[in-house]
Amino acid sequence: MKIENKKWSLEKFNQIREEVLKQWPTGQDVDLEEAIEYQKNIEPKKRVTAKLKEAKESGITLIQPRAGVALIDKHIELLRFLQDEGKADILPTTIDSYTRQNNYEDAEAGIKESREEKRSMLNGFPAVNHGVQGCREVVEALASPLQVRHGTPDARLLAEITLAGGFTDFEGGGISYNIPYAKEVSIERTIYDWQYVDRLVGLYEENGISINREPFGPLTGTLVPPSVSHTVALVEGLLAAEQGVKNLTLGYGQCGNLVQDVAALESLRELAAEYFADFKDIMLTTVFHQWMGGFPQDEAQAFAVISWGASTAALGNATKVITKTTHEALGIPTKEANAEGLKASKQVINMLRDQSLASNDKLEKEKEMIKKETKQIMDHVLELGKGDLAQGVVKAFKAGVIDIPFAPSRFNAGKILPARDNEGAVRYLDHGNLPFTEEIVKFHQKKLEDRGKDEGREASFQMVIDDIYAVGQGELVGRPKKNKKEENSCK
Amino acid sequence: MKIENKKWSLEKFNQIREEVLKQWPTGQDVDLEEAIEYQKNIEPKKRVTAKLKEAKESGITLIQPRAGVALIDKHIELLRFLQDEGKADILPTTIDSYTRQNNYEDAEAGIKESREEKRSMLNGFPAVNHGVQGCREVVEALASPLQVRHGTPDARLLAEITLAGGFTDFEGGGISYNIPYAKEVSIERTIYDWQYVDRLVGLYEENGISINREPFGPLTGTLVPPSVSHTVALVEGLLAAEQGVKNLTLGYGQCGNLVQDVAALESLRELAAEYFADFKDIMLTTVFHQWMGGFPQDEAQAFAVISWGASTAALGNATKVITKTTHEALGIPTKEANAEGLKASKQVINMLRDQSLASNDKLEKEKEMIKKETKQIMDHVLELGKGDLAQGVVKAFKAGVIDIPFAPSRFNAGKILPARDNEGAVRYLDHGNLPFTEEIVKFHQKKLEDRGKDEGREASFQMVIDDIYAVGQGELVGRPKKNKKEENSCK
Amino acid sequence: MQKTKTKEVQKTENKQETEQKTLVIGVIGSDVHAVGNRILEEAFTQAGFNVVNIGVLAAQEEFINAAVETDADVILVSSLYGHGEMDCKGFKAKCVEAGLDDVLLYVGGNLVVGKQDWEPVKKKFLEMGFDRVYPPGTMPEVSIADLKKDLGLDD
Amino acid sequence: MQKTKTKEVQKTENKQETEQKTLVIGVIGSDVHAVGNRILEEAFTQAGFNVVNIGVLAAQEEFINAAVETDADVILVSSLYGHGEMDCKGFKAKCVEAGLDDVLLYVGGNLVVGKQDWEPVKKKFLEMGFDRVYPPGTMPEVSIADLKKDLGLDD
Repeated sequence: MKIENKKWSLEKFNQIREEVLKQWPTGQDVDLEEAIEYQKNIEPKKRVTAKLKEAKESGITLIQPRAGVALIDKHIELLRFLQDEGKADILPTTIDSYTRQNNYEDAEAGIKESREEKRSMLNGFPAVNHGVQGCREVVEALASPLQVRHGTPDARLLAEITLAGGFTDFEGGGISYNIPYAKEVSIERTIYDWQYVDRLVGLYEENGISINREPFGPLTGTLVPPSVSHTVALVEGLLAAEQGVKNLTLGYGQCGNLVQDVAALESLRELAAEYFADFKDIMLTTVFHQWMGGFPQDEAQAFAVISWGASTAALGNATKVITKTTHEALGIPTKEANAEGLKASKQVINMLRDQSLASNDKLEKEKEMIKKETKQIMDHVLELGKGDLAQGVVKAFKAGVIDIPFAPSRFNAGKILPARDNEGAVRYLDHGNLPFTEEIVKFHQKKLEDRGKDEGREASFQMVIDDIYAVGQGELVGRPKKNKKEENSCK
Repeated sequence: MKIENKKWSLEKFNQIREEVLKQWPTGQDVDLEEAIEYQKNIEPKKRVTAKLKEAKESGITLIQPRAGVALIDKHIELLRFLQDEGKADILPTTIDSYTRQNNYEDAEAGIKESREEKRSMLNGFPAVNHGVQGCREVVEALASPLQVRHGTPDARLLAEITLAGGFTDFEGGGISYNIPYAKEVSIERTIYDWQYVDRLVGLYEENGISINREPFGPLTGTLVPPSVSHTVALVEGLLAAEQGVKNLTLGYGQCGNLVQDVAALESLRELAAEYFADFKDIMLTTVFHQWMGGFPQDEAQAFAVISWGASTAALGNATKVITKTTHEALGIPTKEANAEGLKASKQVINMLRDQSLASNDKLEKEKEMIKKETKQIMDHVLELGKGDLAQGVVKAFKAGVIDIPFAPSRFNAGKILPARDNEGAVRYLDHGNLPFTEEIVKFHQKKLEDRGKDEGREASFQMVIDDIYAVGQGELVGRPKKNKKEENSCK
Repeated sequence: MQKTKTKEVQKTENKQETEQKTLVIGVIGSDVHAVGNRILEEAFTQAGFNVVNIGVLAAQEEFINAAVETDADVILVSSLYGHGEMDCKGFKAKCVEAGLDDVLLYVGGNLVVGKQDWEPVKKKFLEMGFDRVYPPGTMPEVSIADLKKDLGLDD
Repeated sequence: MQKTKTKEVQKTENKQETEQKTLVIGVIGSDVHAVGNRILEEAFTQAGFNVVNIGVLAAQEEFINAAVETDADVILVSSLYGHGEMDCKGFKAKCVEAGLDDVLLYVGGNLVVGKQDWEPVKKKFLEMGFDRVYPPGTMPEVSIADLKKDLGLDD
């Protein structure tokens, strides 16, 4: 398969489309012309794009949860609760894991079992199985706009059905929904399949229907350095824009250090302004994901993690924040716990609405480093692709020039190793083959050496493990146990 | 009564002491020599001073709740829960409101009714009625150090009994426990009575027993500008130091704007270092009070307010934070809710342990203004007292040179009116008779005009009311309703 | 909107022409919460009432004396510190004794120590002779609406 | 501490001299949670086991094939995404069919969708033929201790 970053012809699109719609019987119900008419009748306040635009202009941060269950009526009940009780600004529809693997048979079994067991046996809404009409039932039952959230490497049929079903926002991308979500799917394959999704969105746009697209920012959600996720966000955004996407929300997952997180949000906006300068009529917004790593089991402590995430989103002026719940450590939350995460987040966001983190030397330094790192990777990717971004990305993954920590995919080099520095910012313990200059490498080395000195140990994989468990155990930086005991005893 | 800021003679102290110990029968059980021997046997880890010292040196923030019930066994049960489940670093004993008014008869009735009704009919622990042995029962049952927290204008007998009872920290002062807590008690009276308390603490110190003293920082807890509470903290600290107090924790109550709150904590430390320069062997620490105003009734929202308070305490490097609970809007919390407030706070504090708010122009400007304001008031107070701080304070209250907003006392001028600016910082809408220079007055005026413009209204008492209700209703700045509706509709 | 005026409304309107309704407000017992008290004063005054504010730390007798002296129509008792139950005992009887049988008694705030179900608390205070009982967090608008209704004032 | 060695312990020690115990680990079904899997691999290896990691998105058959090929002593199944109950159905029977009757079966993670009491969940998986069932948030140390106990290894 030879891919390139070039807008697909309608002919090519339609040829593949025929196959896509045959992947599951419900595909036959998708009629693009009818779908466009249907979308035209959705009022602006039920469109994600309109909501994002207003939030961006008035400088507020919207809140959105994750949620999805197997059956249509239960899913509506759940979302209505999050809308009315949780006051979610944007509603999600999280897709179940079988659908994400295009395993519609198991999804169908899950629907059946859910009916029998009278509880959801699926961890999300199997939108493909429910089909266009099922999606429309959901959309029509709610007053707020809806986004599809998933983790599907091949999301072509899912996009066809949900967009025809009235959803106005579609998460994912050829990197962010492959490398963290699949083991055996090549990067060529997913970039190709996501060009299809983006071309579909482009077709809607060309017909006057604005659909938002959101590359999945947090990737593996585990100590991902900002320059890694920024690179993926920019790449996926640029690939999408080429196919005609006009509304993009670029994402970033909280690392936990306030200065680094605000620097990440600000640098993401600034990098995007630069990289998308040629796309004049594009709307760029940002989404901040509350802590994606392990959560404390205790609900009061979980509330603290949620609130701190909301604080950072507000101080960093994200357009939207994805909220977590106090059941995070225990699995999929009840609707009550989900609404509580929303309410806590909203309280913080409203209280901090008029506040930002003021510029200072540390913040500027962080921004400078993130931007330099991201540009060095981006330059190299384009170089590898001889100017073609899509080809560059494939080669970059092969060479480890883009590399995502802790990803399951065998198409990911998996050579980089991140760890926290002494203030909790995520640094490169091993930068693998990322094409960084000496300045960058030394910056990170120095930061980790400082921590190592403080803890009386070498920076190693054990430090990384300690960091991964830390938040769940009530800390940000995973200090060695000996050190911890001393601290406890002298309190 | 002629008061002056001069260390009391032992003779004067002992003369008054005789009367004090007669105020209620339990006073007769206080034997200072025996008490000193008892205190000598309390191990360092059960002394607040030792705990504060270690926290200050290692740069961590301790957590402490408020709690107190009528009966000894129930009080022990409550504190043990907060110690073991809530992991409180310092335990409180909050005194009931009858005891605060020296109304020991009603406190006695409350103890009796509590036994009969099998629930606490008092909002705190009536330490005077329980006497020295009752206090020792509590102290001995717990592994963590204990502080007395109250709001008692005349706390002489309370101090005698609780310090003899093994408490190692005593909150309050002649201003902070009068003006916000009494209607008809003169400032001369309370300064005099608190000189007694401080002299008593001084006597313990002279006998090798370190006792901590903590002026009550938040005052009325309602839109108190930092320079007002800083002035009171410095004045009470200086009066205490004169009587021989060696360990002082100066307090500040969260206003809600991060920059202002961190500036308040930093300027408090810097002002204290300056004003206490002559007292060489004094230990100065700080305490930050989580939001003292109206809370949201919703518990998730309350968790957010608590967590934001803890975040500010950590970023501002307070030595201690007083935690709130999710039952705040509903009255006195259950022990479970109290422990949850502690756990949420600890999670944030641990996560932010290694982070601070970096210096920036806004922060420096805030600090500069708070310090200028405080010094202008302090200078004028000393001038009024012709060099004597105690006499100056009495005259300052008469003249409104020290003035506490929303205080019940008729000895307070009540002329100043605070309101939030457009970023939520507390400013002087009316500075009354505070002796501010033109520069200061204009600074505040400008800030409030900016907000007024934004809201299309004049700054007025209505703005103040809106601000008082705001946090309880999920905002920090109380915007006019019209404005709010528009914001809602355009979301 | 046209409607037939009831006798009561007619009477009220006449009364309104000649006099404002008088409210005695205060915070009972050893309670020093002054902020809400000040806001209530402002809100009730803005709503057109004659407000007699006896402030915080007010004994039952102070409420009653102020009501007698000012010929008050309503006494509004606030209690924010949890001792309300003890502080309000026998209040109604003392009012009756002082000839204030017709004076409306409102009470509101954090009336008991600890988190409790609201309905039993409300019932208890109604049984103690109060005409209106408000939970924590009640906005002034609510009591103003009740006052107008109970006093037969046109809104 | 001196103690009489049981036959079992003696046998184990002999076995230890000649071979490491082999564990097959993986994340079952359509689950892609890779982080914990990588940490378990590291922790079990450090604890002295021979770890065969079949990674995420692993079918029942992959676990069984890997166990047969490597003559494994234990299969440890992780499931973090709530579908564990569906994904593990019939696993024990398939193991028996493949001649893995004696292989220990451990399972752990967020095994069901939604917040549920742990005891019924544990019971269900024990009935499904698993020897050990771990709740969310279990630290590697816990399963390492159990492995040593169940395999009769001296700590």
